[in-house]
Amino acid sequence: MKKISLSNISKLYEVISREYDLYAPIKKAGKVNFAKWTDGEEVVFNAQTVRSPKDMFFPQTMDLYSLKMQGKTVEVIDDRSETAPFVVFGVKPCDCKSFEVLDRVFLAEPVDTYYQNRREAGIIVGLGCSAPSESCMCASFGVDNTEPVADVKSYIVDGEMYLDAITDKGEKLLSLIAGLLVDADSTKVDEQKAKTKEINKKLPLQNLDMTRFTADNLNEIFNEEEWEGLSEACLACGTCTYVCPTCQCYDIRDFKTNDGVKRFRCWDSCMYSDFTKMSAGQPRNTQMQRFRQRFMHKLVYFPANNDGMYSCVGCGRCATKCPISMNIAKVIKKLGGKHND
Amino acid sequence: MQEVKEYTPLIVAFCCNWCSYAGADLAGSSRLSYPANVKIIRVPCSCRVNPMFILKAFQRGADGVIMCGCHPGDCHYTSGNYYARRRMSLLFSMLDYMGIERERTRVEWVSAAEGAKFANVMNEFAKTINELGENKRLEDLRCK
Amino acid sequence: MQRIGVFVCWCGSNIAATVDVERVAEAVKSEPGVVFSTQYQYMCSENGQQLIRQAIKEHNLTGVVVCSCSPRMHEATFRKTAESAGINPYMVEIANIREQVSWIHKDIEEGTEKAIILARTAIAKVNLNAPLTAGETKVTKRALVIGGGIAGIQSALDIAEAGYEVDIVETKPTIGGRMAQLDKTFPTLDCAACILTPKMVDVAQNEKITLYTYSEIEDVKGFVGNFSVKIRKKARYINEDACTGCGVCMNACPSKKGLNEFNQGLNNRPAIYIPFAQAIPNIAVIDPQQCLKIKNGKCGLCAMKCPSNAIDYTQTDEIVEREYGAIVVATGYKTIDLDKFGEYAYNESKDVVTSLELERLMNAAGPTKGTLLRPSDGEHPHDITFIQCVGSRDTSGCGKPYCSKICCMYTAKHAMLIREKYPDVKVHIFYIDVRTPGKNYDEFYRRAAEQYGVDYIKGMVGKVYPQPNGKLLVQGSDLINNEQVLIESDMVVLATAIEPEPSVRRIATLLTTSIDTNNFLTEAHAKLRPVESPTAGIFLSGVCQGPKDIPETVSQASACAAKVIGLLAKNTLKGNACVAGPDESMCNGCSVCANVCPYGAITYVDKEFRLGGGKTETRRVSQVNQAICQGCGACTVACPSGAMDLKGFANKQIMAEVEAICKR
Amino acid sequence: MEDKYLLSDVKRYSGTDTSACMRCGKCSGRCPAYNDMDIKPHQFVTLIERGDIEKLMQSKSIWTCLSCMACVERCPRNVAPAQVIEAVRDAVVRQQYANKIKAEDIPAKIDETIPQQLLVSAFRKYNK
Amino acid sequence: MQVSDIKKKASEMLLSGEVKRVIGWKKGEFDYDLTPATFESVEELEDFVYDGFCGANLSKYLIKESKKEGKTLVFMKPCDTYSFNQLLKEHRIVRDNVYVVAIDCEGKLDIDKIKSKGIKGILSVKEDGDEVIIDTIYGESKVVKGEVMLEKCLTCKSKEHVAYDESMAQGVENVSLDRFSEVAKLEAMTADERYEFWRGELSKCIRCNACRNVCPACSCVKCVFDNDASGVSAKSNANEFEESMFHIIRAFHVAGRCTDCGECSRVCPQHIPLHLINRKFIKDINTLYGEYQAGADVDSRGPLTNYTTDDLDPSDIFGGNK
Repeated sequence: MKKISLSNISKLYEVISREYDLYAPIKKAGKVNFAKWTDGEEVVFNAQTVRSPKDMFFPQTMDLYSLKMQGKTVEVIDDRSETAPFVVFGVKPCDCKSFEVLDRVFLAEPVDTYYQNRREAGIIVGLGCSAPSESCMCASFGVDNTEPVADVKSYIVDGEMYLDAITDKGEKLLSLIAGLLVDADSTKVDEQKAKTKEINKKLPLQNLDMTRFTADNLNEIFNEEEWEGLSEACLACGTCTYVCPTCQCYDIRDFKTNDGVKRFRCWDSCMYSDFTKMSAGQPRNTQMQRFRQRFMHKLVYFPANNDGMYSCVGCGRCATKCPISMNIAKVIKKLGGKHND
Repeated sequence: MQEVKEYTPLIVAFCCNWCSYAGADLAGSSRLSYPANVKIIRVPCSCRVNPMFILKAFQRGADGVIMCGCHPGDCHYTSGNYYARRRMSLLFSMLDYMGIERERTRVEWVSAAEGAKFANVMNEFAKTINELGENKRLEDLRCK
Repeated sequence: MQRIGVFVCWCGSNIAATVDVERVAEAVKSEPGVVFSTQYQYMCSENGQQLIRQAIKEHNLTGVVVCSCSPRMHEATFRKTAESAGINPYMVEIANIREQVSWIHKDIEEGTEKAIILARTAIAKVNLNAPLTAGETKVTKRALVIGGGIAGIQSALDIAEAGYEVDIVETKPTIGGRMAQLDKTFPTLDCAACILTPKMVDVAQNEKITLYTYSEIEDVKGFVGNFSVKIRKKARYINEDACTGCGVCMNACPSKKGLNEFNQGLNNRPAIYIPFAQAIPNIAVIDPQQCLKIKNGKCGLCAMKCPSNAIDYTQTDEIVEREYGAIVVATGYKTIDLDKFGEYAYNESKDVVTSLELERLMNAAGPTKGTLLRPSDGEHPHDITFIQCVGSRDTSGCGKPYCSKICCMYTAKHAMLIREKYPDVKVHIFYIDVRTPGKNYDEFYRRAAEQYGVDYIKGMVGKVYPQPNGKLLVQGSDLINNEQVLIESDMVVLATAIEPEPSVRRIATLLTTSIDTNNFLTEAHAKLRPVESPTAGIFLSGVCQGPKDIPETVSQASACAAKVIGLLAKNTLKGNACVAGPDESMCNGCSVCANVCPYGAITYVDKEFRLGGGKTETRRVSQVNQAICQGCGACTVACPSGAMDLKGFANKQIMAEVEAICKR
Repeated sequence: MEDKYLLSDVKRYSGTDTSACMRCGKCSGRCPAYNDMDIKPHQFVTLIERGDIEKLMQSKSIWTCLSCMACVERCPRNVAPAQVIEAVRDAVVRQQYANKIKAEDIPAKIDETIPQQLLVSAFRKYNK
Repeated sequence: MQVSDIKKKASEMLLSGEVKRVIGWKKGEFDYDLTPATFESVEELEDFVYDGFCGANLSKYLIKESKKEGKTLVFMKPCDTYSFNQLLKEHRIVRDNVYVVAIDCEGKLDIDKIKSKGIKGILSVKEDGDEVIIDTIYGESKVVKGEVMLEKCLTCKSKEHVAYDESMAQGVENVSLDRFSEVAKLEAMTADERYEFWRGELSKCIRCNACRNVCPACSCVKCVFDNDASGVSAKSNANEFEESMFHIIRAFHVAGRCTDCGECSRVCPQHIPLHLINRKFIKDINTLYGEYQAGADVDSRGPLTNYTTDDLDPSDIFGGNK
């Protein structure tokens, strides 16, 4: 394990940014989001970013290809460019876990090369949690918030950042900044981990009962009357899906340019009334059905198809950002099992 | 010596059919010239001009947008330009508030008899836009 | 996908001199939808049109773009050409490459480039054009005139003269209006009754005219050519067919304390009455508020005395529903309330009167039988002061900001008449300006000052003090001599401002036509369409549109009638093809569009919509009456959801034009 | 130059738009102090419009106006001659540095039923 | 006015059958995550709450609820009644099917403001006069209420209801700040500064549509941004232009109809001060066309569906040809 004093950390950013595009939680216009680091930016580690780090791998909009029209001939242009290597700093353990979920979707056959390119080019530096919040549910989803699963894991204790490479990519990154790091033992980090685990016990959502969410109960849960009440106030906005680190739905759209068409993909939200709309209409006509789809997918369908892995990492963003404060915790408490009362 | 291609700004003018478009016709038949980069779109009345059209024009690369209608009180449809006047006042004020140069948008009342005014307005507006240069704050690079 | 033909016109050398027409025709060939393009010297010539017709047939064209002069010049021509070749006229668009290109740009390169862009823009639009047809509606050949004053009478007579049926609806028990109350008329001084009553009789006798007196407009539905109007015939408590107008009942009635409206309340009338001797119809009416029998069931004297058994105390209001093709509004005026003008002591002294009251005081059929007497004591007055502009040109909020137009002339008339009849009476007139534009008007006013010795004082009265001796002390300024004058008068006459009859507000709402801040009805165009309202089929006659005197009123009434006749002469009305219409599936029913529609073309209905999954929902959605819509597009921008769109100038079409025109 | 400022200042202090005057003379028609005035209320409005401020400042009318506000009350055009007179009076008083009123005397004189301006102008007139 | 009184009113009306359902706020997992909800029985009312976190405007739900069979009882804060009136004016709510009970509001709390003070692990939040006491797993914190109130409550336009069938409100003194001072501050900046300000704010936009979907004025059956035929539809902001356009068009569509309820800013996950866009229109309307408060009544004409012949020309306002 290595460490660096936080007072020296901008040097570290500087060195990394010479070789890589460096993304970090940066505070801009009052809010913390992952953004490209440039000198002078304020990096904030103790807050949750509004948008998740999935942005860097599966951006909200992404050009696929363009068509250029010249008279009546059409030329197809591949808009993909080699993704430059980049580093994402300060990724919380829950968010680290989200890449496992996304990998299952995008790296399974047929492989989504747009995602794959970025995944290969990106180095994730995880950051262990020391002050989880009441909205944190990571433990309920099997995430150890003291053990970020990433290329490099890091901890901040007493004004120092501890770093430990996990993968080869991680090693490579640490070797780049080796000159700035000093060797360290893990005593302080271990102390912090133990403390965090104690706090976890006090958090109300870290031990949700999800025993009922099994493929066998699929029909029963699907037909629960509770969905009506849970979804009645839903505004049908896309906040929960857009701040979610694991939501992976997208729409492919065309933009008419001056001399042709640009085809791009952008995030879609199952909360929207035109989600998966086809010429014959949409399969889910009511907001209840769309609301149910989201949670059924995260808690039942996805695990049923992915060895029990939930499509939720318990980051709690939806819980804090929903305009009407409806969220996955409330759904789990209503439908997850007996021990939630 | 290498020739530098000068940037010519693009101006979209929405003209109501009854007064301003006729004013433009009169400017034409009076051979009063104004820059070729002023391009006119005919609408039945200034009240047909939707703010979306104006934003669309900027998105598509216009550097200035001007809306021309009958003089207040002379609207062919009696009140259309009064509504247009309020709409455009608010929209332009909003664009200004967003930091988009206020000189890029304009409303002028041009009657069917004011061919000279039409040409003057367009010359003057084109000059203003020339000085302002390229529209950067409401551009959509996909359209360039 | 359209099959578009592009036709580039040279206009001789008008276009061809500064636009390389061949290059334009060539450049557009690769535009989407274009299957044919050519150029020709004069597209508008018979040969040129033949070329277009031939191309339409040969190439199976569905759309046409003509690059030529302004659409204001030849759009109609080319539309007809296309129509004669079998395609919808609205599938034609014009790229104006003459007025907007060749005539103003000298550089061929520049001109050609711009011409190509304008052609592309027109092509982009035609690609989204759809065939349009103008709707047709039948015209009901009957007119309604609201108001039976001189304006309504004249309009009705003229319309009837042309052979169309006319109904007059008048709220009072008789027609005649304000003019019937007047004594003499300026500038000729003939007696108002002498020239008006024959016209009233004409109305009564004209078989094309139906009179609804003592009636009100209850509801109006429909649109130009097809109005359906409910008329409330208020109970007269008289069998109209039986009453002979003999007047026996009036003498029999014991309740005689009603204010005589016809005499501006200067004297009394019985509960059963005929407003005045020459009333049309000459039928009695009972004031239910005053009649002892109707109020408390005790009386019935008139019924006993009535020789023709015409009295029916049980009569109730009756609603008549009639169809009309056109409606004339002729609701007239009243004088304003003087409550805010305490300085003139109108409410304090009976001897301060309005000009309209003076008319009655001087009229042979008035309360004093035509002898001018002081209202307070019935004595002969020796000194009379007139004050002009009472409440007119007043922006303080007490009166009206406009000039009432008629006061200068009638005050001169009054002064002259008084001096003529009673040379001993001194007459003073306080004026701000004397306005006399009109034939023989200024001569008339000068006659009052020069021949009749009327004392015209430039200045305004500050206060009128009722004196203990019964006289009125008038304090005012004489601006010419720069002194404050005090005049002891026997009477003060106020040239009171006039305002539209207040009921016009309700009428305007029912007719969905607009009203200005002073409650005058708005005309369709201040200069060029002064007798039409912005709402098709509604016409304006008389003072309801703005202050005017009798000759002007009559001219306007006749003009109005001409417009009505022009409308009723048509069997069907062809609407405008470029009309607005909502996409009901997106309509919120929020009424924003109806609020901005200058023509009242938009109404709402509740409609049921399928939601999917077997469910339905009822929503309020807008409907545009295609016969009324003029296609301005105000509603399309007001509509927040974009449900409202305009045919021929649709959002998509204009956006496509914007996109094409911005292409570099 | 100075006069120009003076004129615009007086116009501004008066708080009234003299251009709305239609020369009806109703103000002078009602004025109770008319006969004691060398320049009449309506002339204050017209002379201000003409820019003749000097004449007004030398007028004795500014000391005879009672500030009864009858002219303001009566004006059909919302012009307030008394306010013009007051503004001219003010200008004169300011030039003379003659505003010798003791502020502490004011509260005792306040009566809600009379216009405040009357109080103020009375001070200016009678405390020289 | 006690919460128990409100609950009592609700259960009485449910029991008597006068209303079929009640719209109010339902308690959540924490003190601060209340959800708007309908209650159809007295048992369900157990979870009814009314406290400092009831910022959500309930009026928009009535579009749907008032179309249902039977009457709906709704509790409304003063600002909610403005939205209610505006929706009535636009014929979106069936008035006869709604029973409005007016309740007081002393300003609502903003959990994000509390959290931005570094307060984490919140177990409970209690109001005590001008203080807010927050119990967390890391200990207790106290903050001044004024510092953690919702932005919209700091500039509250009124504590008086403009529509109700019955009032339980006892009246609260309004001590709010000037609504337009923030707008004026922006106006006073140079165009470049304003541009930078809005770029900074709008670049955060994730186009989640929360602002639109919570907005009572944005209740179109189909929004232009969802309608592929409109020419402006989009599911995300592909670039800066679309970020700006979305918010300009949205503000324009609600101009003259926006009651300034402030919900857009409250729900924005990125805390973009969207109310400053809408308020600019309100300020301009007030300045140019006379004071107008959308929702103050149900029958006046909105400023954009109205005009006077002597309205100022844009060239008078912004300059133009001489």
